Amino acid sequence: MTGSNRIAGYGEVSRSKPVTFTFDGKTYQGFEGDTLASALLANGVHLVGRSFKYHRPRGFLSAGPEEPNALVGISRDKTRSQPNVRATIQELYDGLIAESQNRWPSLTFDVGAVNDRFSRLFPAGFYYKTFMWPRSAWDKLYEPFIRRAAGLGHSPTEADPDRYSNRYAHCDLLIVGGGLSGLTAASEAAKSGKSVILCDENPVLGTGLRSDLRTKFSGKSARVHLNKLIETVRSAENIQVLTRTTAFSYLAQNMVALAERVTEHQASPESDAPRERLWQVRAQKVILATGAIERHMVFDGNDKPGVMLANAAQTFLARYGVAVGAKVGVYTATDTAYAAAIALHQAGIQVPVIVDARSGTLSAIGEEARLLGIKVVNNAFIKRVNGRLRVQSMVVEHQGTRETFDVDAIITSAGWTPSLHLFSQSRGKVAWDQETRRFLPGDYAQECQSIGACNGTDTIAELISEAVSAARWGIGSRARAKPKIPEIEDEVPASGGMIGADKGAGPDNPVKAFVDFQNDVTAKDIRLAVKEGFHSIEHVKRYTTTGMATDQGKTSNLHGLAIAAEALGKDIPEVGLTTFRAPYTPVSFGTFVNHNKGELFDPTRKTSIHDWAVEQGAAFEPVSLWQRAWYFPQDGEDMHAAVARECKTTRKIAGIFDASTLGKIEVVGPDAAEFMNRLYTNSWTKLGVGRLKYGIMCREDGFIYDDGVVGRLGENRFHVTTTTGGAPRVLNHMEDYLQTEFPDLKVWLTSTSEQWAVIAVNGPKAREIIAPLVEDIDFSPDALPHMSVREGKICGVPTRLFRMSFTGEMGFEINVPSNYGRAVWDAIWDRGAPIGMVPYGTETMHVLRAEKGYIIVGQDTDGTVTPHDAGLSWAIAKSKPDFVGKRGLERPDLKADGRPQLVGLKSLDGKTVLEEGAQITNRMNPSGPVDIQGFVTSSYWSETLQSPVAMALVNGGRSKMGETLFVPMVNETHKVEVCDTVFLDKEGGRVHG
Amino acid sequence: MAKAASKTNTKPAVATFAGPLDGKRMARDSVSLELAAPCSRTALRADNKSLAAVSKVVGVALPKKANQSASTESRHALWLGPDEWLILDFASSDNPIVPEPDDSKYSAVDVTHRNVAINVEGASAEAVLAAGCPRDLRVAAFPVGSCCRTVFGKAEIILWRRDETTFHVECWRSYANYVWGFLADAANDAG
Amino acid sequence: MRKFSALSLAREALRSHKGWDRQWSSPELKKSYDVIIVGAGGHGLATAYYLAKEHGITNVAVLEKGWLGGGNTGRNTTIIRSNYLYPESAGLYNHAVKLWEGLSQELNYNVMFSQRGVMMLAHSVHDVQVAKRHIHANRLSGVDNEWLTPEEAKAYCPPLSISKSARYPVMGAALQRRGGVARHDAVAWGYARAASDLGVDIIQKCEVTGIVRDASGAISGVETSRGPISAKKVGVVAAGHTSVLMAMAGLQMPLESYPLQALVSEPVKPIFPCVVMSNAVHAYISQSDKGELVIGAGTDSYLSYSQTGSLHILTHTLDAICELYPMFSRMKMLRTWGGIVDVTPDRSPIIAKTPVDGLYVNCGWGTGGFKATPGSGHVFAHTIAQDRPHAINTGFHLDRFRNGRLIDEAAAAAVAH
Amino acid sequence: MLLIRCPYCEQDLPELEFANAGEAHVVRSSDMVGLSDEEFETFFFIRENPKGISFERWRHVHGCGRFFNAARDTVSDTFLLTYKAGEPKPSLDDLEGQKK
Ligand SMILES: Cc1cc2nc3c(=O)[nH]c(=O)nc-3n(C[C@H](O)[C@H](O)[C@H](O)COP(=O)(O)OP(=O)(O)OC[C@H]3O[C@@H](n4cnc5c(N)ncnc54)[C@H](O)[C@@H]3O)c2cc1C
Ligand SMILES: NC(=O)c1ccc[n+]([C@@H]2O[C@H](COP(=O)([O-])OP(=O)(O)OC[C@H]3O[C@@H](n4cnc5c(N)ncnc54)[C@H](O)[C@@H]3O)[C@@H](O)[C@H]2O)c1
Ligand SMILES: Cc1cc2nc3c(=O)[nH]c(=O)nc-3n(C[C@H](O)[C@H](O)[C@H](O)COP(=O)(O)O)c2cc1C
Ligand SMILES: [Zn+2]
Repeated sequence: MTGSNRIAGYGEVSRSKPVTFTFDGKTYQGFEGDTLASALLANGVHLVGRSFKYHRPRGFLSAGPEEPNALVGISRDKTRSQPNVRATIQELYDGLIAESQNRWPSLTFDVGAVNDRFSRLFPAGFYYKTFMWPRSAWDKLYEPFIRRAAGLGHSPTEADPDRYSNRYAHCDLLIVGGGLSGLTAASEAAKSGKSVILCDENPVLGTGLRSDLRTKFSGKSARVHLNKLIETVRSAENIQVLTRTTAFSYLAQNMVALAERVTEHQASPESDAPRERLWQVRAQKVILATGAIERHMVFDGNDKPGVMLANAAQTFLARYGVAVGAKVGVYTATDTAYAAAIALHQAGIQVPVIVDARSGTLSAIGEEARLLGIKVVNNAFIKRVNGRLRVQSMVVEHQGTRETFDVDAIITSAGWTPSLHLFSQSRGKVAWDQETRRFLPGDYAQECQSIGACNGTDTIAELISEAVSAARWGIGSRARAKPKIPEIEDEVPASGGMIGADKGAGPDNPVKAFVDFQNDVTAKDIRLAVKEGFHSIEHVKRYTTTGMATDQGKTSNLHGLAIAAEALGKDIPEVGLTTFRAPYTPVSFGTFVNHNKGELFDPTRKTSIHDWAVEQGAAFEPVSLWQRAWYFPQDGEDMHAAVARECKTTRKIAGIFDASTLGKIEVVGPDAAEFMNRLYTNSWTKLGVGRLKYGIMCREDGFIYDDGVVGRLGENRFHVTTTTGGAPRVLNHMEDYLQTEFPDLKVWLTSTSEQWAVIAVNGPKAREIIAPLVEDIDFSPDALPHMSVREGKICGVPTRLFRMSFTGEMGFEINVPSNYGRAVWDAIWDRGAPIGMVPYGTETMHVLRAEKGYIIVGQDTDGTVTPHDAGLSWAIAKSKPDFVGKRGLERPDLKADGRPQLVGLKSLDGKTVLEEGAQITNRMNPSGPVDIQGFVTSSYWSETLQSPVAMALVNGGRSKMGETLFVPMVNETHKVEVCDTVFLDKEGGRVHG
Repeated sequence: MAKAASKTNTKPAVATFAGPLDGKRMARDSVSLELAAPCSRTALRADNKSLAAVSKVVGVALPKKANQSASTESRHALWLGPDEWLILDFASSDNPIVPEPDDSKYSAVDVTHRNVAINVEGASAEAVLAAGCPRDLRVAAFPVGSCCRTVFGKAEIILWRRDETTFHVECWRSYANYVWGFLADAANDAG
Repeated sequence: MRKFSALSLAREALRSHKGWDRQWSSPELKKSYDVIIVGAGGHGLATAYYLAKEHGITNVAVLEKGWLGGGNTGRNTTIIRSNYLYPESAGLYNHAVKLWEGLSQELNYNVMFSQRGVMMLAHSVHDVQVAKRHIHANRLSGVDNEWLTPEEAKAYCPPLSISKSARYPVMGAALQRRGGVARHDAVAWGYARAASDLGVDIIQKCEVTGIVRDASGAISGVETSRGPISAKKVGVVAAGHTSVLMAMAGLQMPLESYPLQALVSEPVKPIFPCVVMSNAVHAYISQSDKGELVIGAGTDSYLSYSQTGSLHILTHTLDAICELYPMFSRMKMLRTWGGIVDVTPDRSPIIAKTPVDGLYVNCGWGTGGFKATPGSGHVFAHTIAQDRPHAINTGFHLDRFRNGRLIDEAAAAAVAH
Repeated sequence: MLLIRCPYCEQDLPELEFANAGEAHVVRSSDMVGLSDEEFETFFFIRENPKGISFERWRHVHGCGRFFNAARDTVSDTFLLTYKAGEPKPSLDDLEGQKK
């Protein structure tokens, strides 16, 4: 089919460039420059969708972003589909595939339409009043039924293959809206040297005026004037013009978020071009030139396909050369619709009648219409619209008499609503203008000005001078010169109009006169809400759902407000508006996500030894942002087998472990020791240079915050280690106290977590393996005793060699500069492997330390555990006058008896490995809620001891040594005996080799 | 299975240097990414009173204001905070460049291996960085020679503008692949 | 009160719904009440309802500075569950879930409580340990909560990606089948209607500007934007504004008020059958009965009473949503908004008497109090009527911040919502 | 995203570089051990949480690393003043003056 409704000589589409597309499987043709809407109308297609609740047939209301009805599904292929696309803004491209929504089996025959038959049963909020009996039917019957009815289009079901991107931008002036006022302001700012961004949601600039074929600028058409402006703006270096770019959110301190649609209009986008781009613009000044949105008239059947806004019809004609009908009726309460009617008439479209709701003498343009032979009836209204899938005729009532007109389209206008969305989002206060009966920008909250239609400036002359002075404000220019204003002829100011329902849909007319189309909210629904006591406009909105659809009430909110006000007998400003929220129009999730997906969702931190572990086929576990080697399965081993082997071998020979992720902080300065004294529970004054100590850090509340081994490298220099996950917060915590509580201390902190790779070698053969690689460090047991540190060289590079153990075996933690980590590791591996050393991962590390009763902060403690609870009282220096946490520890509950205490647990059957997190009771078979005594924090199979080992936090645990407690699981209850946390080598001889 | 060692020598060769981005390079029409030349780095801390003295030790007059950097031939001092500088020396690939203090005037910690640097160069360098860095990087606001610690996507970076179209982007070692990946993704759009 | 039923609906349909009366009256403000409830959110209205219904105290006013249900009750993502860790919490929230199960009938108002199940994802070994700890504790205190493997989680929620190569692979999930969602506005309206029917005065657009104490220091009434009102007992249920109100009585609170945002997508046909929460990556999602995906974001880092939040907070949440459900990347955000959540140091609520005679407070629900609405109102009514806590809320007193006896769900790595 | 003036960098910078650090001017006693339970509660748990001007701490954590103080209106979210740690608490009345 080719567009039979094109009118020669009209429109801006390139008729030389035909484009084919399909709608509901049928193939149509349009032209480059069409929107899906204009192309469908050109082909005489009005019926494009079904409403949400009543499934009523719907067509196009508008030609722009405010569209509530014409929502379709668009897809390029099965991974690239998108629901609820407004046909009025979707640009046509070759091969576009569109589907109508919310209908079954077909758009013309939709079973759901029975809802419309029984619509009397479904007034606003009906579901709150029913579906309650019988109770059981709710889950089985009613709810599934309600949920099935949900939604319009279908969600995509496959991962989105497209790219998105982000740009932070900074400018002196952001102008939102590229209509006449935005363009005028921008051209004034051209060549100012100030950086300006101009954005408009449309593909072309000057839209508002482009559909105006009437107004003359110094004798020339409006477009001539527009094109001059556009030329100036486009050619100005200091102005960045962003079309297809919607400013959707106005945030604090003049940050405005824009969504640019980069490829949505292209038939075959470049593969790596982003589909959409997010702009986060920080502007010194903002000018809002967002225009005005036309309102429909509220009357019976105003939702039928073929009924649309007057300005939409004019736009389809002027910009796309499309006639929305052959015989078009007009229903208006404002003059701009006359202009539209005359434009249609001049294009050869029949306009049998203009119905004007207003009484009194005709305006000039009314007379003009008459002279052109168009019948004008005022003080009249449309009583009814006939036709189901398309308008067929309309019944007009005029002072009691009725007349029927055959029409195939009806255009309406109740007036224009200034677009206050962004102004209001900027936290500006809207003000009611009694004279023109509309809301306008009132007090501003940010560096921002509104101009043009969105500011209620109706005449072009005023608009231009307003735009010029705003631009001067925006660029801080002191220019005084009067802006030169072209001579404007035949202008039809867009003032006046009506809000609310007209006579035909008055309070006692039970007709279906729609206010909010998509959600099927009628005038009577709003009156019902008020009747039921929903007097706040916010309640009316939520009870009727008016303004809550995808168009967010751009055409309907004022009508709803006026009808509610009338029912309440209040003034409109008394009732007030609902809150404008972002986004101005819907924005893809992908645009917000932009680069942050897949690999870039979050940084993945890897150590310098990571690749080695990968080569060895290690399994990894995420720990904070890090990937850590978990265990090293050998041919077909599962985790259990691998860990058993790693444990056994490490205790028998040796094991090598990558501990690089440990946090490290260099504490330097004359007061370093004193600083450590205040931040850790331990005392550091007496720690000798070259010695190590296990330290515990509390928060002010006395609960364990972090722990780690600390080495003293010099009088004034400590090498502090922290848990992997705790590193950033510990450094922040230290800086906080240093800067704000103890500024008197002369200490500096530097993170060295990533300066050092850490290779832990543990086991009886550890010394023999690494000794030959080390220079300038005396390795003899008394020269390098347990818990000491030396600086020297290994494999020719600097090392900080820690003699310490987190396994209970003789152990060394070799710190080497990260970029040598892999090389040193390989060298150690080359020596260790032949004598049977194994690599082990975090799981084996956990088992080995558990056998020794060493805690893991975050596993055996959870932020409610004190050092005393954890059995670490020995690490608290009582003598110190103060340390962070000392006072907190003195609070009654932290000293009370029966606190959870860390103990060991033996499974009495000698074989059950308890589940971590399992709860502990003191009764065998608890039935019903029981008194929980604690829970298992760590639990493993100990290959070395050939028995399970477990740690638990048990109320008053240390006083229960030897007692039997119970661990109830789903099917059975395990018996456990409370024991010491140290399971292996109580006297601690092994660390000496 | 864990491969056994090939050889078992006692005196191994000196360990070789291996960074996370070794050999990486990427070029688009108007921007290129590449691993910056190797250099030695020191995290320097000192308080105002001793600046003059410490400047002598460092060999560069330490800048006193935000975003300022100071340079000699090969050595650069980047202001990071009121008492904090990053010292870079491209003449030395890897050894401590500022001696540990004998007195308590300052703190010098070698962080050569902690950081990795990427050069972002080309007409679109600024735009590429603007994909992840919320700072105003226009030359007027961030002139040649400016430096700062800031964020890029979900990573912390140190940014240093070496000329109008060249940025030195430094981050912690384990973030290097993320930062590189983000820059590359941004270059696809802005490059 | 006109009974709501399919029948009454049909009858009204025949006379174009002329017969419906007000769901709650808007009475003249009296000079004095037995009890004044400050704040007509779900919790305040429920409190008033149970005061009247279970304690026979009907001379009650609920004072609301704005419109009833317009606070966090009207802004929340409506996740309801009771699988909290500590017995105190589990007891409180489970009490609420039991009441939820009969609430539509109790109020004769369909609050659409939908027990579609709440699934909480584990993304690391640590998450798994924490989840298991909850599951075992819950089972012993009679709260349903079960462990699902990644495959079972996927089966329960098909859009979920359990790809092993994901940045935070799903290692399993804790599922509470009795959990779900409810229609937030209906909860406020239903309680308002039922309370009003029992004689409670619900006064909207009436801001409490002062709390008046007599010579003995005890409560004697409140100052409001519509004049003074006297009362022997005042219950403050003002969520984000609690600190402001308590300051009027000279009390400082262990509370901070943060912006918390949520958003909805455009409505689509049913695609997301349950509720899924991931604390590791901060994403909470369900699909409303109208079809929008309802998504909860995190809080901003600073105090705010502005009911708006930052873009980067939303962005972070959508990053996570699209990571877990890559199919939603082409869905569009329809609207976003914010509320003011009052957060306590241990993330547990305060439902208690205060040091001031006759002054009671119910607050600190932070990001997760909607689920507690019926239970909270029920035990708070008891606390006010009897001047002592109900067994269920004894642990949620103010003293815990002095003696250290916290109920620290947060520290125990439990979570919001 | 707020725009925050760091008193050390003397520039307005994006919030993403900063971390909020809670209420300002909460004094840690030089004699912590001497505090009563009530005093400790006040120090550690009780917060102003004002609707209006709040004195709060921020850290320019991804910038110069300094902690500093700010006076901010929690209703409009706008900063009235930022000042270095250790500087005296400005007077409320002066600040009320500058509120929008
Ligand atoms: C975005 C968001 C998502 C959430 N998601 C969940 C969720 O998924 N699950 C969940 O369980 N919880 C959730 N919550 C938390 C939940 O919304 C709240 O805990 C709960 O609704 C609190 O109810 P309320 O009645 O105590 O407070 P509100 O509903 O806030 O009621 C308090 C009322 O007090 C009024 N008031 C304040 N000051 C005065 C005064 N001076 N005079 C008179 N009246 C006053 C307010 O106007 C308000 O109406 C969420 C919250 C938010 C903001
Ligand atoms: N005063 C009125 O009510 C009224 C009504 C109809 C037509 N007009 C005529 O329209 C013109 C008014 O000029 P104007 O520039 O003030 O309005 P305009 O409608 O010409 O321009 C506003 C532009 O801003 C765009 N826009 C709106 N919100 C946006 C957002 N959030 N992001 C990006 N772009 C957005 C619109 O798509 C439009 O292109 C004059 O020609 C006037 O005669 C005025
Ligand atoms: C569960 C839930 C679902 C919502 N669904 C919609 C919706 O479909 N459309 C809509 O416009 N707003 C929806 N909202 C948001 C409200 O319109 C409104 O933003 C919210 O109640 C906060 O009020 P405010 O924006 O007026 O401050 C929803 C809110 C909630 C809590
Ligand atoms: Zn700073």
